[in-house]
Amino acid sequence: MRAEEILELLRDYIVEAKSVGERRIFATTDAAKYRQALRALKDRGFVHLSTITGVDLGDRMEVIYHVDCGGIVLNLKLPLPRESPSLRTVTDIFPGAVLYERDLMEMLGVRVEYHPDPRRLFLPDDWPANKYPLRKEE
Amino acid sequence: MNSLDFLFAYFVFPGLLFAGVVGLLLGGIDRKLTGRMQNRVGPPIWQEFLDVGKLFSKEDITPSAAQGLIFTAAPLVALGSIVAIFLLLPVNSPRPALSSVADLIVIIYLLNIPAICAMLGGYSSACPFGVVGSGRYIAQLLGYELVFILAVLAAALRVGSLSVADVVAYQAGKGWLALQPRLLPAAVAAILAAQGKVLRVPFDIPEAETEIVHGPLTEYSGPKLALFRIAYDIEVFAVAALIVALFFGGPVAHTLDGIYVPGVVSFLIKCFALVLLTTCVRNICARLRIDQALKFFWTFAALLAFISLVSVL
Amino acid sequence: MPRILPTVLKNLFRGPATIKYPRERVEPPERFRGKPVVDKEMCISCGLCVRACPNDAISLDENTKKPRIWLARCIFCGRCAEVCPRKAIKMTKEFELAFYDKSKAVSE
Amino acid sequence: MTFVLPIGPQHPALKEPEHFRVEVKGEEVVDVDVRLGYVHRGIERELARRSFARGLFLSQRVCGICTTHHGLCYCQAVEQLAGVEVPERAEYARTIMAELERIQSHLLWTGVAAHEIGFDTLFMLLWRDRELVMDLRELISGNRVHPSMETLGGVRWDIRPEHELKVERSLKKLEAEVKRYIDLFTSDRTILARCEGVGVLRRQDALELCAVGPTARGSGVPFDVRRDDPYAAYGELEFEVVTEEGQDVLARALVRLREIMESIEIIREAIEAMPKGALRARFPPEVPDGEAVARVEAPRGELLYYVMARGGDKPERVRIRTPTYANLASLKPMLVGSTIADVPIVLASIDPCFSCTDRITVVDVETGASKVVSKLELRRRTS
Repeated sequence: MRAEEILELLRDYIVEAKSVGERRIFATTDAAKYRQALRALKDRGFVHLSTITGVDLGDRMEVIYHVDCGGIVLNLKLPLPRESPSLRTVTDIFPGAVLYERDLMEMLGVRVEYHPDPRRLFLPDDWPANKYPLRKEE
Repeated sequence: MNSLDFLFAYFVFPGLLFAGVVGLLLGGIDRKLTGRMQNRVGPPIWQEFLDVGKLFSKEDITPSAAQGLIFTAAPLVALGSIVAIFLLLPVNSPRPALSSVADLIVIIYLLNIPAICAMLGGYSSACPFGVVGSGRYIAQLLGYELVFILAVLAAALRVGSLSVADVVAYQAGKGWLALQPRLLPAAVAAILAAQGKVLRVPFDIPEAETEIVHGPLTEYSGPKLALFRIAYDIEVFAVAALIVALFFGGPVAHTLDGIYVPGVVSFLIKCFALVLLTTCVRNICARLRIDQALKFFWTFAALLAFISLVSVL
Repeated sequence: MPRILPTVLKNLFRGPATIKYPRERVEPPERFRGKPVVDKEMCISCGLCVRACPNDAISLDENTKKPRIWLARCIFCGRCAEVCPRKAIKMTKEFELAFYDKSKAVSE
Repeated sequence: MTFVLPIGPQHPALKEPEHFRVEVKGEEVVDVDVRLGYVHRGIERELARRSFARGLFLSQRVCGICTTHHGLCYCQAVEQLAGVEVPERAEYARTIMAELERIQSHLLWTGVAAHEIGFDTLFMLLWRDRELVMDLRELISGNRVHPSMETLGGVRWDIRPEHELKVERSLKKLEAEVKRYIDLFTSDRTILARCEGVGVLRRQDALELCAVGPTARGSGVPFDVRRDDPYAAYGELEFEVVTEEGQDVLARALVRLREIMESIEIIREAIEAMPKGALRARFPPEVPDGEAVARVEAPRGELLYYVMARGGDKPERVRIRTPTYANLASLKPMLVGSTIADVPIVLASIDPCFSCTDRITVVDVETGASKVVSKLELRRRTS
């Protein structure tokens, strides 16, 4: 399962992609197609979602799904608007994502719809409601 | 048995002082041996005295949510009852300090009072770990008590009397009860039940440190905990003493190739051997779950005791 | 018969694996990274150690311009000893560094 | 009537503060909820404020037991960014230090597990043998807990022949002991009574919940970063991934013990095949714009670092996903249905390392300015 075959698999779900080194692929997708991309990966047998990373790039937000495809790490990047970032949960495809999405909601303020258990994970209970530590405040 | 003798017997010789010192010493030796078995230096033998001494100097705290009266009374009653047992046990001579017709039954009940006090202490301390610990303690008590009573009954039936003095006298004549084939299973069952009675691994489930902190004694600290610690150490000594008296001949003086061995010494040696056995057992196994412990007691150990009981009928 | 019984009984007669520290001591190995000590003569006050320290534990004295290492902040990583061009800072074998007074936790 | 038993944040079974709300009906566990954040140090924001050279020492302190793996993963991510090629001898030295760390971490865990099930003798003996490996780490790097041998571009010290001799001797002694422990874990009746069939994580659940490391391998999932995505010198070394089919606490324990034997073989192979050569490549102070993902197989499982930099000597964003974080979700299927007495040993069976998991950024915002909360203040806030 080389990098090209994975790119081929996701050809019509991703906007642009580049494979770095032997076992790393950075692909960008958009809000409409990211669930089909993850669904295609799951059907192909890649069940291990390593984690979900949230990055605040200043002008926009980026949510990255790191999926392990037989040793190759596919980093699926999903740009989101900075004002009210929101996306649908992927726990129906990758149940293991439940904690990562709570982490995302808590730290970056990305609203994840239909999340089974949207409570706080790390921050203390008396933490102010709409303050998100990983956002760029400047 | 006028009151002065009684006071002396209760507070000094077979009672508080003697039993306390020997109990704490046995506890210290047990900890030192455990250390050496685990390939480490281990505390000095008198460590128990230091611990208890330090605990007495600590502040006496009663949790506000606890029922103060029961919480404070539990350790006192536990210590009082366990010391009372030594009046009934033959320590230096075949005749114990206080002797009556059926003192074996009195001993069995007195031996249970410290356990019940620990449970009362646990429930009265209103701490979740205390409550769960006491619940487990009751379950385990039902387990080992059945086996212990069957074993003791087998010995008593063999001798034909419920008085410890008679049992010791019988053994003086006919040799140790444990060596008789019909009563060997009862002796083994009694030792297994003792492992449960003195809460040693694999049966220290009520005080499982990693699950419920210290079980019933979680909220105890300072002098109250010191009393419980002394009561616990004396209880280990008392259980060993009872099994020695019933199955291993009790304090019988005999001469070993010319040297005259007084009753007390042989009694202490045998008790020490039994405690050594429990130390060894506690260092070679893991702690069982409460349901496994009950299954063990009610099937394996109870069967052993029952076999010798039936064979003796 | 439990497999651990022979081990446990053997341990009874073997010496303990532990020693009675602090009465008996074990000599740390040669590369041990203990308290960093500054050799004032060798030091040319270049300040490389101040920049290299990951935890900003080293500061140059105002007038003597020699490094002063605040042991409460030092993580004993050995970077200062590594980058010092004159090898003026050395990691000694001393590791008993408890202090009652925080201001004394300094290696001049 | 269910009764909520609070376990943690202060509890003898948990070596680190985390809080489990365990709902029980009598002795049977009905539901488990985990609550983290007690050792929350905001390491990721700190890493964004520190240069790569300094950040390396902070990344090593995310966890006290797998420091080499965190440092190694951070180094590899930054080296990928800077496009620096690490010399061959350094790759082998890194592999040896990583495997030594795996051995001491597994010995530590097995000792703690033995203590959880009340087998204190085994706990003491296991931790005595662990000292063999800790002394090796101290001999080679000068510090037994934080060797911090790896640095950007290679390693800081060399493993000299006389060190290799001592390593060989200690490993031979350790191998004999671990063989005995494996034999014990498969035969001792009381250990089997407490570990067999307890905390079952079905293979399907392990795959669904993306479990990693021995937790997954104990349920038959052969996922190991050292073989799938080789780093350091693992590409050139033969070793086989240890898996067990038991899916319970005992299987996870056996995976870890057998992995120790495997690690001993890897170290021996690495010492033999270690080429001569430089220890470090030159590392530029500035790093070009870009992003990198590095993965290592930490003792608890796959550890992932994502580093994104926009030029300069500081990373823009660092994401650390530790193995315990991935395994937390698998705790629920293991625990529901077991009894209170099993809770500590099942919790321990995923070898949780919570100081790893709580490291996301916190910024004090009440004062408006984005002042980063000092560690002390942070602890006050979260205690």
